[in-house]
Amino acid sequence: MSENYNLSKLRTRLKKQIEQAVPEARIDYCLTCGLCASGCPASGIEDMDPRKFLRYLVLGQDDIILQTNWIYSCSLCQRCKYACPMGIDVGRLVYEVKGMRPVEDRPKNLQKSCDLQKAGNSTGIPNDDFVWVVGDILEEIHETEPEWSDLKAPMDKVGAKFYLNQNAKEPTVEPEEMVPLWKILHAVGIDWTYSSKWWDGANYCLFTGDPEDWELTTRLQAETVDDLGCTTYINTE
Amino acid sequence: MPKGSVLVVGGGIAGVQAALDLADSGFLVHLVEKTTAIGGRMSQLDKTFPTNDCSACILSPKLVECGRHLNINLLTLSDLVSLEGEPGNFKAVVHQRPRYVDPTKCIACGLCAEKCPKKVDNEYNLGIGKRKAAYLSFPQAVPLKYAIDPDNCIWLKKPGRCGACAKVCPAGAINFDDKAVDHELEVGSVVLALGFSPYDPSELDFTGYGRLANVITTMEFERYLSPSGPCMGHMERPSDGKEPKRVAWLQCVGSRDINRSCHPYCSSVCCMFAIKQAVIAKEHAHGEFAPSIFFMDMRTHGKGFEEYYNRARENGVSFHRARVHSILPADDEGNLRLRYVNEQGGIEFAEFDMVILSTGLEVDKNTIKLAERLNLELDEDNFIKTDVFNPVATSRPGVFVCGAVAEPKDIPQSVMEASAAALEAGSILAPARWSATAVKEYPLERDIHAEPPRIGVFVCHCGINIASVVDVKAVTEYARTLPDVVFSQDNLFTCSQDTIDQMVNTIKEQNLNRVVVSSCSPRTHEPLFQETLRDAGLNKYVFEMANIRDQDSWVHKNEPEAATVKAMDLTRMAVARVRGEEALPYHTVKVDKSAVVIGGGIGGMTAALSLAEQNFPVTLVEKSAQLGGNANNLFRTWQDDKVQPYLAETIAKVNNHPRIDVQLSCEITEAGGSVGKFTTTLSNGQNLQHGVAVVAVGGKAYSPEGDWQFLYGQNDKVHTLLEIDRMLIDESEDFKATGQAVFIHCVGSRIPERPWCSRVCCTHAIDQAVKLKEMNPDMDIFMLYRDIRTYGQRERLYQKARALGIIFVRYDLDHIPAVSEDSGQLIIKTHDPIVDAEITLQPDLLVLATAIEPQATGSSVAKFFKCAIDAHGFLLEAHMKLRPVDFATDGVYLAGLCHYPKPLEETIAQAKAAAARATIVLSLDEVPAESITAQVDPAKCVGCGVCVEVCAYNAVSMDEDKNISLVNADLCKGCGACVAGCRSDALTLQNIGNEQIMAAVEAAFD
Amino acid sequence: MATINSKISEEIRALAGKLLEEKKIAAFLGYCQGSLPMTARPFVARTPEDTDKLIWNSFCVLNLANYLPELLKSLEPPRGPRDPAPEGPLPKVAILATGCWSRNIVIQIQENQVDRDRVVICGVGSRGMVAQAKVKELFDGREILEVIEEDHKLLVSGNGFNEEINRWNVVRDNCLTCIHPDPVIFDIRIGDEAGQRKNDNRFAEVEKIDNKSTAERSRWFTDEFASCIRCYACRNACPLCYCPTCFVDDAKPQWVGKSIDQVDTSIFHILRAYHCAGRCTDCGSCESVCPMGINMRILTKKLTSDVLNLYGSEAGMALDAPLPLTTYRQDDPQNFIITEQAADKEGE
Amino acid sequence: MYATLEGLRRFDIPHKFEVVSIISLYAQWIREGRLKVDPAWNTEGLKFSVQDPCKLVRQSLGDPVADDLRFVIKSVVGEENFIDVWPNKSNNYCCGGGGGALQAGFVDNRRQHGKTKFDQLQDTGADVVITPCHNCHTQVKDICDHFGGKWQTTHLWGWIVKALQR
Amino acid sequence: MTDKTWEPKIIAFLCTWCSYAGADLAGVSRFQYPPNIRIVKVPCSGRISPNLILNALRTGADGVLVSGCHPGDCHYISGNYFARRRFALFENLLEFIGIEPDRVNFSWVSASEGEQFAEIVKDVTARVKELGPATHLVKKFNEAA
Repeated sequence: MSENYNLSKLRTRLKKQIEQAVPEARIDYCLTCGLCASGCPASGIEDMDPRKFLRYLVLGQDDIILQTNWIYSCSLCQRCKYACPMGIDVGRLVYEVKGMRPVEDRPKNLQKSCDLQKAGNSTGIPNDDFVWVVGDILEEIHETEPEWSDLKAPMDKVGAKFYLNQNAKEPTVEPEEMVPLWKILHAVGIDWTYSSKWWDGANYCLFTGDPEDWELTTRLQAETVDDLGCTTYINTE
Repeated sequence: MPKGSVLVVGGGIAGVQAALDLADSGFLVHLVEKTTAIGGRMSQLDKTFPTNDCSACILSPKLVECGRHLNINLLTLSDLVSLEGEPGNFKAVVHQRPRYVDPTKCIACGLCAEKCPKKVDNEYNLGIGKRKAAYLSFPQAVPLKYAIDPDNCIWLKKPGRCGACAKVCPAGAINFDDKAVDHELEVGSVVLALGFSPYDPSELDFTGYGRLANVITTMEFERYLSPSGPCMGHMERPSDGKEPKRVAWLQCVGSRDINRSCHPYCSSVCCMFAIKQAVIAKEHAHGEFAPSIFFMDMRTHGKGFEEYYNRARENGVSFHRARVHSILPADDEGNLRLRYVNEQGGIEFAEFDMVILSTGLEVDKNTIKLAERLNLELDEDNFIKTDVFNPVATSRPGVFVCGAVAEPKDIPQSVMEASAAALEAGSILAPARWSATAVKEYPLERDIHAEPPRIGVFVCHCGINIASVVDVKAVTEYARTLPDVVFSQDNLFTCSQDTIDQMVNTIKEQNLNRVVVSSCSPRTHEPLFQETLRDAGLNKYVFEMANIRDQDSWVHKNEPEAATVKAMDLTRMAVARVRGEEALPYHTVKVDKSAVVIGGGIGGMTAALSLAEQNFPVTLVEKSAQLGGNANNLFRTWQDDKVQPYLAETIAKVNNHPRIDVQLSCEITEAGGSVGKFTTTLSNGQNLQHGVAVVAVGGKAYSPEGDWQFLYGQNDKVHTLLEIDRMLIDESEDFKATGQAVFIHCVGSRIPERPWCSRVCCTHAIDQAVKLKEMNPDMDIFMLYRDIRTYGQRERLYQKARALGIIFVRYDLDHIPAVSEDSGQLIIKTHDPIVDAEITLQPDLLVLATAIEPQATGSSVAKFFKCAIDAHGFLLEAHMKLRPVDFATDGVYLAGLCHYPKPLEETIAQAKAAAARATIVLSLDEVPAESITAQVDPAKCVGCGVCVEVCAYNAVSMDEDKNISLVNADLCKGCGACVAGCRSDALTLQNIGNEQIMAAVEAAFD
Repeated sequence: MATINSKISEEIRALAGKLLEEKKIAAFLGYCQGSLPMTARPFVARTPEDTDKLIWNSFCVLNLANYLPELLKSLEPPRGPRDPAPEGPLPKVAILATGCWSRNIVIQIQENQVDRDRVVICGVGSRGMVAQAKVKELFDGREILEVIEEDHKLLVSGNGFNEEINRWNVVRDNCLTCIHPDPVIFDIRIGDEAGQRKNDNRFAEVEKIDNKSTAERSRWFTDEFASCIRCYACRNACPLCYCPTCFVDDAKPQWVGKSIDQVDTSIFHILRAYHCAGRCTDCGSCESVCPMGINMRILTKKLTSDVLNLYGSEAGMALDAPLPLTTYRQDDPQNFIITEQAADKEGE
Repeated sequence: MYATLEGLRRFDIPHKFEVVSIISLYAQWIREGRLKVDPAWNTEGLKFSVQDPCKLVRQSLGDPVADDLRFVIKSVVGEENFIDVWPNKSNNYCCGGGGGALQAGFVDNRRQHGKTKFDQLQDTGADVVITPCHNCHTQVKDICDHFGGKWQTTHLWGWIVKALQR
Repeated sequence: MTDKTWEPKIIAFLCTWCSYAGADLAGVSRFQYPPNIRIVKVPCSGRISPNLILNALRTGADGVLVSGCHPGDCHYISGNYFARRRFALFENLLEFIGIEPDRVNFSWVSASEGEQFAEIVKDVTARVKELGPATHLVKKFNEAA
């Protein structure tokens, strides 16, 4: 038989906490219609789905919420919110719950990516290495592909119109994958630049649940772009 | 003196009903319709719930009546532009666009449309299929006149380029120079019946609507089902024309949604709409058919709805309590795939041939503009704002509203409101009654007494309703061979305006003196054709109908040959019957211009006041010692209007009204007579003569017992809703200390003993919970429910309750909450299906939302007035859809809980509607009485008196002197009990004599 | 030796003489001796002198009630259709009435054919009337010249025979099954009460038919009524048959053909019987007068049985008891209604 | 994209620049003729499908960017060589690798999540799946390998260069 | 006795208010039933006398159905109550003289009982078919014979 929840005194500490942090949470609005769960690819993982997630919050079953690893299967993709008749953003709530988990209990790699990001970029390679790799690859192209001898990869070019961020994966793992984009930008002929700091396009602090981390990383990046005087921030593929 | 005319805007069922009620009670009506024909949304429907009546068939007579009414000025292609002035004296400007077809010349032959080269999407069919630029929106259109669509007409865009229609029109009706006209109308009041628009789900990409061919809306499917629709009633799916076998309906598309459609309200009708479509589609289908309905809460809250739902389930309609996120293609064939979760979160997949979106109702954009022009307030959902205690009044005096433009609602509710709006619109003009109207003049009736029978037979195709089964041409040919038949003709729709007009001419030209129409049921269409006979100078009783549709083509659809033979037989029988019929005198009864209202609750008082304010004397009979009924125990409406002040005010008005005689502690002991002249005896011995009666005897709360007792009466923490209301009225402080409260819904409702939904309890319970929460925000409140049925804008209250943190836990009949006590402490165990867990609650307060039952007195009052009751003891109206406040017995009307459970505002509307219908009778000096009466042949009568004994109306008495019986034609209802009882054949029923019946029987055997 | 009947006859004559003498009545409706053996003829005594002819015996089989309405009408002053109703009381008639006749009179009063105020009902307990046919049958074609009645015997004589038979053995079938021999309504009582007569199964003859199969019943009915010559003697003898135009004579509408084919004859008998439903007192007049010896009484007996079983009523037992076809009860049996049969089945 | 856009919005971070997606720019440049591409290279009729990154499409720029994405792909590989998925654009499924799932471990859960995406892409029969997002790229490649898919998972830029006309 | 092509003819006397409306509802609901029935609309079941039933049989009906409102529902208050007594006695009398009980049928059908009406017609038609053509009381039959 199923569980028994004694709600003789209903306590919904977690729900209230989330509502405080997210005024537009609307957890109580849930009609339990199941639309979210029906559209969520993570439904059923860890015996959880978006509707149950909300329901446990409503019924004050905080332990279940705090313990479930489903929060790491929810990709905060917002497909539920997209069609939810009450517009409830379960991903947003999941984010809060992620942040409530003590750092030591969080998945180590995820937390590490964010911590590294705060230090520079999510992979932790030194900014100098990034600058060097860009230069190195560019040189290689100039040598091997004569038709691209004029290809550029500007770094910290103040006053460039476009600022381009760079996912840390390429400079660390497959640097030649940076080239196609350079070629495209070159072919189109626009004025762009990389930055030698806060250049990482990815931001794993978005996923750990600590807004201050997210804010910090975003703010540092914004300042960098403004410092360079770029008017357009290109988010790469 | 105020103006004696009224402007009705909107030619849907509500506008048509309001126009008819007003015109019948003495006002000239200008009926403004924006399209080319009246009929509105209802005309687009195939069938209507819960009776499965053919929509066009029940609507058509009303449209025709409207089109023919002497005191209804029909303005099609027209819009209300402006309205100035005061109640009683408005000046309205109505802009009428050109039709480009002269309606006085058009004979609706259809040649213009046939020859018109320009094809355009057929908006009447919601864009499915094409029509021409010269077109008729639907076959039973009123007026039955073609029109040219200037946006698509080749000539009107580039004169000289086409003009095919003008070339072929045999009547010379095409007029490309037609110009728009602005009509300045002086009216005393205005009724707005602007209707709704179906929500367009195109913006909801996840439904696939507009991208997946086999995803359509319910309104579209209605056109697919309709015989006059693009597929002639053959169920087809759009992608390949194949008959779908697996069909899903998705509920609440564009309703109960604050995210994408911004429609927080419930559209109220879609649940029944979908179930009806599932049931009807199953009937349409050849072979296997598997309908599935995906829903949140099943809202079958109207009369007969819950039983319809139960029947649908038993008959193989699957119901899934699940909302589906996205509709996906299943393959390249056009089939569709749904992924959804069951209530416990288990993932399920299902494939369908077609998916139908139950799209909600919304206010038309033009309505919003019009409201602005007329300076009318709209509510937060853009519906026209009304007053709870006067549900048809807008923010502007003298302007009234009815139907779905004020809130989503079904047809009967719209019809009720239409009558209520007619009441209000007419009431303020009562002194001007009959001042602007014309009187119908019939041509002199031909004396056919000495003529040999000349019978005309009109055989109807009824579109394909008859003709797809019966060989109508053959029947028509055959009819011509019958003795005394001098004329026969087949018609596409015999009830259409042009055929009716033509029938008048034919009767005159052919010198017919008897008429037979072989078509549908005389129950719906006989009055229309009888009127036609009168217009042609014939007595209306030399008429018979052969029912070759309802009782032939529809019931023998797989046996066309036998059905054709039967149609011939039925026609022959009708001819045999009509041959012996004679002209009968039109009896009338002088109207006693006063009313008796039975029941002193809100319904009865409202009806009484509505009539008294028009100067008709009213006797209000209340069986208890005080007025007010159930309202004495109601705290507030769901919109937070306090009931007690309103009740006190109403009681005072009633008590002080010079034309209302209130009889308390009084009941009816006897009633007799008929419309216009009733005689009623009260328990105080008083004898009343009155022209009409309104029955509003109310309902009562079910007293919990058995499985549904939940310690009620045993534990003092258990109360009913009304008891809590009483405490709230008394401003009880008890709730301040309540830590936890639990409400149990559906106590005594929706179970085999009481299968109906009590309609009001969800809203009532939730409102109470909200009130408690507002008084004591720390209170935990749990609502244990089966389906939340906060229909219409009441859904906002449900949302508010959730927002306040009131927790809703669903239960079903397999998991009825268990209530026990331990040393006085209530313990409730219930099951939450979402997390599949048992929940234990220990409330300080348990409130039971008990069912509403009919009063036992209802059935006795019904019997006095020869009115019917339904299987549950609620009073049975004349027609569930279109006559919601009338009884089958003329002159008697009903309102309030005795009809069905309903909230206060609906009782008020229904009471006003009942008053409106009663006003029609009271505004006349005399009403028609039964003309088909019994007659005595003195030569055959032996005076045995059997006839006197079997007459239920005291219409037969003995002439003591001559020792023969006498029939009082005023009292005779024409039942024929005396005729059948008479051994001597001394009695006969005029035109239904033994000889006519025998002739029909003999004619049955060819 | 004075027999019961001779005493009664004396009483009748004395009473009739007195009533006529005192002008309390204008006519006394009784019997006189018939011209043939075993016959008594209805007789109207209008003067005290006439009363000498009045008799009472076991051969008074013709129902006097049959003559009552006409006799009363004949005593009214002649009157055109527009003439006002005559003033003052109309002449009265005294009539002899046994159980069944009195019940006929009750119905005639209920059906406005007889004015109670104009009849003096002289009640006589019936000891059962003798069926001439049964006696004749005993003597098997031998001509009976005289029958002398004693209380319990009939002395039958003819050419070359002189026999004594038990009266009860030749009493009419309807009388054998009668349980109401005494008048239910009377003004003057003549003779002793006949007393309650017990009968275990009044409807045995009906049950006999009921127990047959449909086909057998059909054959029986066809055979029984095949000899009918449509002489209407049965109809004419019936005290309840007073329609101005009988349905058999009506042309508009024509319910039944004029022929004596099986269908027409059957319809005549079915409707004739049905018209007596709830009214017939089983007086036996119809059968007594039938020249073809048809047992048409069985049809009315069937109806009587049904009316009693279904509605608990017997014809003409009281003036204030409504006729069964002019009243109803909400819970009247309805197991013949096919929709109720289905409902019953579901109930099981 | 979302991290920056939403981060700027949510924390009200002052900035002077606008944030655009490279996808929108590709499309704009192709439309303006500044980026000249020709699908003629795709002589073998390589079939392409696409993943709509949640963060880019549903959460940031919506259907217009998804339409741009398709426009670019079609321009680059040939209209007839593009096979769309269903659901798509703003209503597309998440690949299952977002939200930190790729970093968080719980590999089985991540792949269970990705199975929906895998089935959807597998149904297209495409040879190449364009994933204009690093997260999506990693996840789509992983589920393809794990569940036995045959397609090649790539970014868009390489194909643009292939089609590039200078 | 019954050849395969023979189809019975059945006359149905239906009251306007309930049974005729029920028959209409059967149509509206598309409940299919055999086409052997010929409906004669009368105001009330109380309008039907045994004479009319006999006449139908005499004229050649193989079966007769008389249908009215359920007890208590009569539009004319009591017509069906009187009818019920007439029919009960008459039905028994016909049975007594050897008319098959299934020839003459009585039913109550309300305005809401479309399905029931269709079922009744199916049932009555089947039973009359089983009996074969009517012979008793049939004028035409005898003339022909």
